[in-house]
Amino acid sequence: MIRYILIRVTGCIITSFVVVTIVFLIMQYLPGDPVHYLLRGYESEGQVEALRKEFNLDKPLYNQYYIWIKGLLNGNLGFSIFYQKEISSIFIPRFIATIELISLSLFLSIILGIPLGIISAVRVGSFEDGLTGIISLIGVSTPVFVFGVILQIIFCIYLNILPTIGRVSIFENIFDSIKHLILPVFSISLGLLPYVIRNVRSEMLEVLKNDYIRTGWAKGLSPFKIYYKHALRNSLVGTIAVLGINFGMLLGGSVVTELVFQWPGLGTLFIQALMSHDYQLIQVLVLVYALMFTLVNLIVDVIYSIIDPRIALE
Amino acid sequence: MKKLTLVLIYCGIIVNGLYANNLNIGVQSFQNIDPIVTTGTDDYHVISSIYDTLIILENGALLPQLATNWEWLSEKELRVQLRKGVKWHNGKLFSAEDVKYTFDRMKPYKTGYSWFYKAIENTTIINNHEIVFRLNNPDSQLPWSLASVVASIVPKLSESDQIDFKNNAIGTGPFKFIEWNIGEKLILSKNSDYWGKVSEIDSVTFKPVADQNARLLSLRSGELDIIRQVSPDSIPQLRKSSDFDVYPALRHGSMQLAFNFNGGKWNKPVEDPFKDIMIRKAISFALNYAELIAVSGGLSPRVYGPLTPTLKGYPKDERTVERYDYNLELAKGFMSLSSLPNGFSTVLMSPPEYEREAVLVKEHLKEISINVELKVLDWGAIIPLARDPKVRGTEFGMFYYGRSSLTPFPPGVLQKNLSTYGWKPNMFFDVGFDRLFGDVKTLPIEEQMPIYAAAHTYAVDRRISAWIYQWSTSYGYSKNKIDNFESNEVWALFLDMFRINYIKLK
Amino acid sequence: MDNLLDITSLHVDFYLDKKTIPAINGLNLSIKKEKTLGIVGESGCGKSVLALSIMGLIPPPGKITKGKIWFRYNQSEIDLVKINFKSKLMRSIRGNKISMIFQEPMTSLNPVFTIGDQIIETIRIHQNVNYTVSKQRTINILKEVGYPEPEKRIYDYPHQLSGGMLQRVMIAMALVCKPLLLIADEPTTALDVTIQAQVLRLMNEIKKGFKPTIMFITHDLGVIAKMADEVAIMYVGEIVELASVNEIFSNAKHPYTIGLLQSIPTLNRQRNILLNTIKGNVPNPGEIKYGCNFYPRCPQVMKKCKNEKPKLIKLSNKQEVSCLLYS
Amino acid sequence: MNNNFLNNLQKGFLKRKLSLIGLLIFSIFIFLGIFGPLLIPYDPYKTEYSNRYQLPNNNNIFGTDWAGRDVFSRVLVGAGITLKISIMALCIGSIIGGIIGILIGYMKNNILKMLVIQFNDILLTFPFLVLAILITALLGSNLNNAIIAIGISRIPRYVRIFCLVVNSEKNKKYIISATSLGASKIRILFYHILPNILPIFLVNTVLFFALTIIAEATLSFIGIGAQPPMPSWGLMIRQASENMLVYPFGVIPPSIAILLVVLSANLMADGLREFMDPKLR
Repeated sequence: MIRYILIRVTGCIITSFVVVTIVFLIMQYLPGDPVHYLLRGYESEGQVEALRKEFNLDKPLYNQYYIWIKGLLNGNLGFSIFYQKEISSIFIPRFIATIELISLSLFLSIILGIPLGIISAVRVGSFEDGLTGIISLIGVSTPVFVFGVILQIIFCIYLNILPTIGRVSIFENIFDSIKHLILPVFSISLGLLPYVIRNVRSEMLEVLKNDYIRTGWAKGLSPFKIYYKHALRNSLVGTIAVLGINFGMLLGGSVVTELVFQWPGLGTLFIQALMSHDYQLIQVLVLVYALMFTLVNLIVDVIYSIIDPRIALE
Repeated sequence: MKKLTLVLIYCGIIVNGLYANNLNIGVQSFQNIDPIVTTGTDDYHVISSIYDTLIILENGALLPQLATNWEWLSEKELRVQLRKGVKWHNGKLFSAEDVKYTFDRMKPYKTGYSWFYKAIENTTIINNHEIVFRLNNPDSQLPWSLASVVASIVPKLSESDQIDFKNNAIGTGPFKFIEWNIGEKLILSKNSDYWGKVSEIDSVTFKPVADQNARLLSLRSGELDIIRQVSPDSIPQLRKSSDFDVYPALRHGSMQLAFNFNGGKWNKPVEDPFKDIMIRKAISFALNYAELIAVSGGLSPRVYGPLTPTLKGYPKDERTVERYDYNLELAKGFMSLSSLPNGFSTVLMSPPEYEREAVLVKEHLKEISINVELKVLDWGAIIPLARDPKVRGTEFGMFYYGRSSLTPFPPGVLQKNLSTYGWKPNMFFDVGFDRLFGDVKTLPIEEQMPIYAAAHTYAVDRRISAWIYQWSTSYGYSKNKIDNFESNEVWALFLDMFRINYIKLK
Repeated sequence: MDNLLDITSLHVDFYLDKKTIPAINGLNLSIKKEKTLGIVGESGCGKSVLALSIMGLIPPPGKITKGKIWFRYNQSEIDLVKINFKSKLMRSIRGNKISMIFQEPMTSLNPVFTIGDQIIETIRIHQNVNYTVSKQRTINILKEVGYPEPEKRIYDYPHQLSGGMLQRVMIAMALVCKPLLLIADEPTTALDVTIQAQVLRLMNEIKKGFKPTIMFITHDLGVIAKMADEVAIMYVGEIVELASVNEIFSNAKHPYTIGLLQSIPTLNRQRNILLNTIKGNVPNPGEIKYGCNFYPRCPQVMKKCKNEKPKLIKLSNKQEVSCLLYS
Repeated sequence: MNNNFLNNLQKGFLKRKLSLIGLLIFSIFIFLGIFGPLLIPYDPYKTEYSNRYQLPNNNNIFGTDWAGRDVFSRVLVGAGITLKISIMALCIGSIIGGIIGILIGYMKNNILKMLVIQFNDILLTFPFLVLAILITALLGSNLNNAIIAIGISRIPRYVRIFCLVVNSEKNKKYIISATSLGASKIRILFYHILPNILPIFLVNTVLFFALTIIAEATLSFIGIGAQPPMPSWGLMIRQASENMLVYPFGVIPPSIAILLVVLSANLMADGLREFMDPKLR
């Protein structure tokens, strides 16, 4: 187990280095120039060149790469040209914000998704089943930002009961921070929920066919125990796998949602960085996204082996 | 128990948030708050309220601030007397040392707009309250330059209590820096022992909100009291409403459709259509300026040339400058006289913020059979296209953008349009102007004026660009909280800023 | 009345896309206390359906359409058909008063829980005792079914055990609440011969032990001989002969029973004689509309068999048969 | 337990009906995509400033946008654009990805195969959307680049799927027997393996079609996809949402359009799954 995790972690690290390199190479060919974005043309003779020199933009590729990697290894994420700051100082609060958003959405879609999935699996073909099916179909078919915009129109323009945008830290004012969280979290979950429901449903349908479910009935177990203890635990493996795969989708969705709701997270930072051609910042962000994805999938694998003893991690 | 106390603290915060008269201002985004590093207008709002400048400019006139008075010793020497008894936010006394430090740290004039003070060779301290600026060549505009926020005076701190001016600030200004959570908010609070008029606002909270609608919605819901850049189409209804109003802060510059005299690779038969003044005139008459202004929010006055009435040197007699307005017949007439009577196709480049106006321009030019392809690029991508000697503007034929002058004097604007200096959105060169602007600053102010006027007329007559409206920034604010805005029209860096301590609350 | 279970005119139908198939039609049966009733029949004759209908676990699209299943315990009698299969009452009976051993030990245990948990669970839903007690009981019962070193190995997962072991666990789980009726649905078919023997021995010990009433379903007359007191021969959802073991093996009456008996391989038979079988094969339920289900295959078929349906008639107090030969 | 028969019947029926509806909507979409430009009542680019922000009326069925352009015409033309985008991105993604995947999968296990698979897995660790955004930014933001970006960022998943499938296929008994009968590699690939992976290809293609439409809309929404004044649905939503305070209705038509098309694609995918074995992925 431990050995397996170690192997995987080293795998992650290697992966991330390859990612770093890819990203770095990509960056070098991004059109546009951070310095120009910074000055918007209000520049003096030679100022641009001077700045490019200062930010090492004039150095040859391998040199820049070396500098950057060296920085990373010393735990220095690099320097954001747009903010004119150490990236680490910008990055951490944004990271926390995004994690807050993503984890809550994940939590919500699991909390809602599993019971709904089970219900529609148990009452296959019933009205509830049909309804859930159609809803989740619509959920799958709607771009996240459309959810966002429509939610804004309903709750902020017409009803005017929720704040449109922004974030309030929990340690500042719990009620406010929750109010700010509701819409973004919902619009992300709406995108993810269908996948959870559909998967739980199909897995459940498979599992419920098994003999040990019949044994469960024969033992005199209550339906609740049957579905939520015996069947669910067996069907979770597949569900978690899907969550692991769709985590990427979740991340992507979070970028757009953050944009719609002006959530001060990595997504907004990422777009800002792209717009301002802030190379090092983009590199760091993409790297982080890739890392998050890999790590989550590692965690997923570990959870497997906990849920299902038959899966041995070697 | 701990939780409970926390909750109590929150409640405390909320309550005094309700009763203290603090101001919530919605801006686009912050970079950093170092006066000589940043280039973002939003940052300068913060800077201008934390720091003081030596001189301040109000409604076109220079007034003393940290400097009590100033005089030219020679063409190249300006002596400045400093105000006594001014305290920094950290309690230390303000002295000539700080001024010297401020201008020394600008060298080598690389970062931000510090190049603005290239003319300053060094500063010598006469005594604690007197300092002399020595210039490497005469610049009669220096006092005006000193009035810019970029020249905000920062304290000279001892090694022990150094701070990073990018994330933190100690000034002499009407507001103290409290805290800044990146991406969330930046808080200032009143400096009660300000040497000048103490503001009636207790604290100011800036919230960066990139999205226009979001800003507007939060203004409506009362989360914000002032917002920068109201989304244009909502301006009319906001003005109608009884609780809100919009204030157009005019900039020292005009929106223009610049023509690329270099031509481009797409129109082979004739090398570069925009060398033909007939075509330029045709276009200038084909644009429906009313629509363009309306789409931009309908607040900006129409201008006909590079100079705006707010700039020094704007022609005294407006009749000397030709006026051109939407007139399709005329446009078609000019087109038929031009070298390309059956039209041509070209590329129009525009930064994202003017996307919609660019779309309209495209449609207008269709009328005179000019087929326009739109290219919406951000500044970081546009400028290389315009300045890179290899490309030299062959990527685009027209460029829809706005320039504003960093001083009340127009050289910047004019040079961008007319001389070889710097990067050129329109590849028009006239060496004469180079010579002219080379030493214009050395002349005494009043002698500069006619030159500017002449340049203005020249540009308009030749239609170097089609000028559209005076560039402005719209500020939405809630009438219930704020008395009126006009009183705050203060020169800072661009004209489209205001000083928070001038705001009158209800 | 010493019958633990009385099944009267039970009909179970399966609804498939178009037609409905009568898996069991009009079956009457009663099981005496503390006796072992063997139920024999070829696969697909409705043995398992009978068992499941007692448990109230007929899988969809199956359904009990008519009939009653009277179950008597502590001076009360309940009709199991009436009760909803999810109802509390039914749950308190299942696994507690009536419990069942299934054919496939490999798949009949939940792979993601330890066998210990699964038995303990059974105890704790039926009797309110705390964890430690129920764990102790589990260990005891596992000892009784001859499960090696239960103290340690109750933490094993099903996939770590052999078929025989799993079947022992199943039996333990079935017996742990001391049920009145134990239904064993072909408990040995999935196991290889040596293990079969062990399991059968175990069952016999259990019989001697705390005398439960057992309903032993199999297709193997040999097994029946070892286990049962009474035997019911089933053919296409009906009971064709019901008699005590000795009667069946000494003088079977129904041609089908006779056929079955003749098809048992025995050691003391000369090599050259072929093992004789019943000609033809089992008709699908509901295929034969009129008359005796068996007539197409019956060696002694008569004219009336084709259109007259035989009833179960009592020959002696030990033997009932449904065949027109004896009416 | 009880009326289960009815339930099943209803379910089966419902399912089939749904995927039929999907097919219907989808074919309408294709039709409009091809012939839309012939059906439009107005020039979708013609601005008429005086008549902006009109709610639906007799002249403009879907109303007009910020520049007074007829939204109905724009949505119709948008269908064409969306169709074009999706097909092109599909071609890039599925063909390149498919070919690589099949070849790699069919390849004998060797170091090259391992490397390719490893690299592919690394690419898979980029979230699809993030990758698409990145590549678009790299190529310079306009529609064609967006298409290419979407296509490229889909390749890894295709490679993954096909690699796995072909791998499992080629080790099946019938292939082995075919080889032992001396069938050539090519023949096996085309006569035995491809027919068997066709269903998977189909389902994935349909799903990816849906995904593409969403991705394009998203890129345009962020502002790095289609360039104005092109009536791409995503761009329309963005511009509408910019003015949603003045004219909220503007968001509805393009959103509905996207929703319907993607929905129909998903319905069809479900239908296809129904007919083929459920354990596709």
